[in-house]
Amino acid sequence: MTTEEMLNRLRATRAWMSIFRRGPARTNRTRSLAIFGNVFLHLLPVKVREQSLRVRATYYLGTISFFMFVVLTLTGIFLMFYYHPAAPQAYLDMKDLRFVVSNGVFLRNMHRVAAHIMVIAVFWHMFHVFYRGGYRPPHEFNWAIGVVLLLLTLLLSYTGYLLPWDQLAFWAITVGTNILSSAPFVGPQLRYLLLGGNLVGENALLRFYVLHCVILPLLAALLIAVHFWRIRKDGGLTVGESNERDK
Amino acid sequence: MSETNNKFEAGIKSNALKAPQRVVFITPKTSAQVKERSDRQLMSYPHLMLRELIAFEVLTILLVVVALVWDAPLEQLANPLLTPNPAKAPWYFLGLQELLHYFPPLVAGIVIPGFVVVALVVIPYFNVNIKGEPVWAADRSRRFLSFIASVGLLLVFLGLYRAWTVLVPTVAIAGLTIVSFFQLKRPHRLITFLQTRPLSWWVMTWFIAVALTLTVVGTFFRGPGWSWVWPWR
Amino acid sequence: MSDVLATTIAGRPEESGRGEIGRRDFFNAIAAGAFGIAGLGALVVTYRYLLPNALFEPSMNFRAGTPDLYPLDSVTYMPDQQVYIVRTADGFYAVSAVCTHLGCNTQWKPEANLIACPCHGSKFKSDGTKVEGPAPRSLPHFAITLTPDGELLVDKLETIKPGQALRV
Amino acid sequence: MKRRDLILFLIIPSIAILSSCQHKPAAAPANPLLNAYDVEQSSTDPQRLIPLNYQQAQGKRVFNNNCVWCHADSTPAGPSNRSNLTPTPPLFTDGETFNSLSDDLMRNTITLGGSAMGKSAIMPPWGQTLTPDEIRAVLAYARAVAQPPYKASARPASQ
Amino acid sequence: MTAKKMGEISTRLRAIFALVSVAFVAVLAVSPVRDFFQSWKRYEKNYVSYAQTRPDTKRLLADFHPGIDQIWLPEMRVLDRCTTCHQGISQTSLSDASVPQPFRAHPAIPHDVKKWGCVVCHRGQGPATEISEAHETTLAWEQPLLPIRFIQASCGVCHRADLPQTPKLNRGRELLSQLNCSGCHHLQDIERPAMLGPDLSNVGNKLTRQWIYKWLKEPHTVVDSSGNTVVDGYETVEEPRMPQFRLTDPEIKALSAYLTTLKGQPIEPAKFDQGVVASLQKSPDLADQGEVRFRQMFCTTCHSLAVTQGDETKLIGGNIGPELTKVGSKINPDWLVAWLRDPQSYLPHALMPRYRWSDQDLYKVTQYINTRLTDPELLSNVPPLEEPAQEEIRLGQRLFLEKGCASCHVIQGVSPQKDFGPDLAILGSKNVSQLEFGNSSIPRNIISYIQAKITDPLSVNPAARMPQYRLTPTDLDAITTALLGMTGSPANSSLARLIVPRAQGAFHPAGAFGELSDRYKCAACHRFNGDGGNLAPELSFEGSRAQRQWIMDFLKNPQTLRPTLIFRMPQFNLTDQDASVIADYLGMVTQSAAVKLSAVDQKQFTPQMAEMGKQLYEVKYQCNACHTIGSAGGYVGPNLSNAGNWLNAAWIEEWLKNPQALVPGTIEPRRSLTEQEVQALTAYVLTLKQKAPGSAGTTAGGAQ
Repeated sequence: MTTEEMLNRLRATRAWMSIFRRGPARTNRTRSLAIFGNVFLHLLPVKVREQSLRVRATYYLGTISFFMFVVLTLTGIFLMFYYHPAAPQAYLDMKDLRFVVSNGVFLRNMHRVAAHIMVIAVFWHMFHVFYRGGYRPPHEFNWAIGVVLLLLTLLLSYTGYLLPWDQLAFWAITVGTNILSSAPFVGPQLRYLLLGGNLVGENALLRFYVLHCVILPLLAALLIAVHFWRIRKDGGLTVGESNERDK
Repeated sequence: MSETNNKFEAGIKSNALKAPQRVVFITPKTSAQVKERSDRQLMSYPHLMLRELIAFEVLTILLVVVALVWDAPLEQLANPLLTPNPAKAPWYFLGLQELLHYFPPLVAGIVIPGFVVVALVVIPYFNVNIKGEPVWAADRSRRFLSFIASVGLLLVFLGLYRAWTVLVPTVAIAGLTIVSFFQLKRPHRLITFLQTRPLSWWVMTWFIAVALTLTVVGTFFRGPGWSWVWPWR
Repeated sequence: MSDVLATTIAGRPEESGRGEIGRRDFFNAIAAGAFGIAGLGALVVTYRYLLPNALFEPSMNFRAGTPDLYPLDSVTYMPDQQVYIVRTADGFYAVSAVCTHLGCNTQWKPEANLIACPCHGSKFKSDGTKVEGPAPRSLPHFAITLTPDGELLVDKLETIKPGQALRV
Repeated sequence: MKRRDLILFLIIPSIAILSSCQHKPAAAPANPLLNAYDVEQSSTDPQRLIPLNYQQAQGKRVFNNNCVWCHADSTPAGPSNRSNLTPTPPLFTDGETFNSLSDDLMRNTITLGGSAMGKSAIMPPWGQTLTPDEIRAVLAYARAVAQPPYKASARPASQ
Repeated sequence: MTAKKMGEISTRLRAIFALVSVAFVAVLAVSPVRDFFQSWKRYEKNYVSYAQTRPDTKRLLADFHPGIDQIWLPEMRVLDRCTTCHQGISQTSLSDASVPQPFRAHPAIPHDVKKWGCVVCHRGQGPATEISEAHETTLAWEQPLLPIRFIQASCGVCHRADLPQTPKLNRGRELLSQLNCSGCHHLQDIERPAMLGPDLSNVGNKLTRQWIYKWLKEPHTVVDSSGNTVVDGYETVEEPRMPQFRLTDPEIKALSAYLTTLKGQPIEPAKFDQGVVASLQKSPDLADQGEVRFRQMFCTTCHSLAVTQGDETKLIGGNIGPELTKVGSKINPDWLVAWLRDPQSYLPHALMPRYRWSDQDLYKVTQYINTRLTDPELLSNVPPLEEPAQEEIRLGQRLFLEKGCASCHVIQGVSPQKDFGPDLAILGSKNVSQLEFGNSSIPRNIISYIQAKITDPLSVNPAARMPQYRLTPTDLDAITTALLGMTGSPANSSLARLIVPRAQGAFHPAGAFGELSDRYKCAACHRFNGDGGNLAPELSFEGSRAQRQWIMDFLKNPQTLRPTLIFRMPQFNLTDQDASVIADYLGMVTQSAAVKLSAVDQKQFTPQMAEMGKQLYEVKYQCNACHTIGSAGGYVGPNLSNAGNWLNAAWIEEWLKNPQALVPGTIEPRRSLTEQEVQALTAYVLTLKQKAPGSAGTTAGGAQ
């Protein structure tokens, strides 16, 4: 097999070794090392219970939420290439994405669909975990992080809503921020702060843009990392237990 | 096998009563003997990785298909002088907006959602019913009375505000709860299932039912002036 | 991701039968191939996406008014367009005002009868010919024509050889 | 289970590919009257409306301003001058007279007047009153309303 | 479980992974593939292959640039990509109708298509590169392509002044003004006149309650069973300016009751010189004499009458004043006399001139009106109406405001409701979502909305107060065009520069002429420097054109100069002094700078020149085709029989050199005359003199 030989030869090079520092993961030890040795994968446990891999156990809802986040980040970065956070221009950019940018409308659709799916998945994930009793000790802090992540998801989606600067966006944000300003004492001030003024205008667009593209994603990424790390540290997913009790 | 999973370490300062770490439940029906878990352990790499990769692909396929057939909405350029009727928030806030239709902004916009968020965060820190005992398991009549009383109060409150879209799912869930109270001679599987549910399950189900109803109503059944419209008309 | 692929390709259990192995390799190859195509395709699509299809830049041709606006033997700088309109006895020509060295805007010095670049001291004659300085080439000439209604039209997309003057 | 998966995997991409060929609604059949810039009643059949394009409509305007007095039987201000003239000028819809004349001849007659083309001098020259575009437009209008209908010769009209 | 098992994955999972990966790639490839086959790319390809079939392939392809082609006008906020598909838009060789769309060239218009793009005029979504998105209504774009028959609306967006090229738009604006739409609506550039409908403060003295009832029920002379306006069986297109409101019988009764009580200024009984009355009363043909006088004074220039000729009944006459066929059955005879003596004392803004009546003439004419212009059947279907009850009057007063009567009619002490009808000044730029369609089944677009609203206001809004208008399809389209052109003030200042404003000139001469002009309402028919009516010749340069004596003679005894015209200048019975005031004013003020009266000396014209001019007139240029001298010649130009007494020599010379320079748009063609020919023709025309003008009424005839 020439491809295999080529791959093996590639793996034997010094450059390859310097990056991956190990051979092919053919034994359980090297497989463990593949998890340990990777800055991203080491958030995961080395071993997982077979039960927790079953689709019916989790419906992969957490995974779906996370992947939606990844897809949203990627498509979002691409969309940013053609987006100006300025009042009429933002809307014209939407039109250009639609009409002249190659695959622009597809990326925007992906971003939009993924945003909706992420909100649904995160909610469903939370309900599912609740019914599974996943909030019980020792997972209580991870549950709290999850609740915060839910709020972040909503905020991410909500701040993204304004960016196309169309009627839908404008009035959804107007209505939404007016709900916020009904809070006692701090409400109007909070709205003023969020919008950067009294009206949904250029300032609001810029603030929502920064929140949507920088602050909230960074925060979410951080908390997602903690969330994953915590699953491992709290002893894996809470699956199989209610089944066990039913037996 | 499960040496890492359910390991219970009693630290020097740990107090099992204050912060219980579950080891195992001993109920009258089960013995205290520790059984080995039936589940096997698999290497995350490649089992988890591959499955997640497949999940990612399937999800992306679905996403792409939807993105190909459904275009993200784009309406007219924002015009502060022209309010669409009805002006709606994003769909996940339409439940809130529906609440705002009934209750004063302070209640619907802040108190209720704030209460929900706080409740969700603090759930695990109240060690109520840690065993997940069915709601009617003990103290049946007293619990039933207090249940009827609190639901009744809630319904009166909702009725006063004419919050029908909250009231209906509340009545439905309360009805199911009451059904599960009575012991039937030949209980249906569903009834049996309901009878074994703990209080937390019922509260959550009620919350989901209300939230879902509100969101669906707000999204599809509300027209100009937040009046009731049929989506197919 | 490549790690996983590598494993699925390389991870061959010895004790399994040959047919099983063959099938596994087949599936592994398909999956790896698919991912390879997807990756390459993504690169191409990304490249196409990042390539703008419509530009919002000022038009590359402009009207410079009627010829009688320019006196004989004059060099007129069009500040919005970075072009000199030069009128000599031969006729009109349009010289780029952008230095061929590093793209600075040159200036017309009537006292020295030279076009000078303020950045690195390149100097050109009024017809764009390089006199001195680090500039590698003379200033290019742009195509200049007369519109039907009698205005000069300069097309900055089209450079022409020096020496072709528009006679009016 | 396996077969079901297989079918699923085949269906999804085919749906995706089909979706790319989204049905584009066919353009509604163009009603010439609805898409016309203006319409003109046929001189022989009042029920029939002749659609006019932009140029022909501009021609109609010029005609009704300048030509109608001698080349039609009624004018915006009442009866026309046509019956008063010898030789009687042809009606503008008179296809039998005009259809055989080339565009160039027609245009020259309008521009330079009847005497320049060896015809009656009562046709004044309009070259200094109307622009070449207007003269072309008048001709286009006359061609559009001619009875019997004017058929352009195979040679494309020179501009 | 062995360690191997823990790390090994099954063939089945591998198979799933492989299949999913293939599907993954396939699905991901769809969008790029779709992108590759975009419709605009297909059109560009088709254009290239079409260009190959044309004789001038090389030039067509040299002008063709693949990719998105856009016209970007940032200061107008216009982005236009139409030319991406409409490639041949400015290729003159692709202009004939056989060229398939979207490649056909645009017909020649005054604007450069390549500079302005398409959407400025045609609307539609400029940035779009797909057929349906560009041409039709979408969620993101509610201004679809304007149907071609309304395209003049786009001209009106910038050209607020009327253009000769946009007759439909001009007609629409004229109708909006004529139908008094500005009474209830705010309209762009259509000013609300000082008075729309008659002032009703005194209407109780003028009309009976029965007649008011009849008028409110059917504001037409006669309406047939199908609701068409007919006069003795003949359907008219002239809509009375009072539209038909949907009023119930009690409402009509209440309004008529209320209006009958409005008797602000008592009408004195008509007083005539007893001798005149006595001498005329006996004459058997009194009414006939009145009719002759009625015609001699050219009342029908402004008022129409139904005239039956053979089987046909026609309304003959102008529409400046009301139609008078049955007016004798309408009005109080005493009021008529008072009105004719001084219309402005009854209605300060009335357009009716104040004639200098002799008692004889007035008596004859009023007798004619009161006895001949009547219809005994007119009020036959009016139910018996008693003295108005207090309740009815109160209700009528309320209805007068509620129904919007007060928006057009003035009653002293009654102030109209503010903003009675919706503001239409920016109707043309409104989106479909801004229009209230109610539950109607009208197609959701602005054109259907406007047309439905005008033809049947109730179809859009069952509670509409708007009256019913009956317009011909042509007029409906014209009004729609004008309304679509009303897009309000431009969004930014650079756009505002493009607006060609409507001239808002007002002709208010002062002094003695001002008084006479007020009395005789010159500007109702004549135009002075852009202001005034269109019925009669423009008088902006009359002083340069006509000789003073001729003006005087004409004013005292108007004769028509163009036999084809129906409308004649009325006979005002001016005094010599009044006539000379007017002639002096015209001679001094209405001068054209191009005509230097003193530069031409009458003495330079010799009889030889005149003889040569006669030759030129009759043979070379055949002027007699259009102009009449004596009894021979055409009807198009003015009668030149008396031109020597009428026209100034300098005017004739300038006129012959370039008629359009003096009066833009005049019909007389400009010819290349030599200086000598000009002089000769002038000399000839100056010899054309009649004796002193004949007695009044000699030129009656023509169309009447």
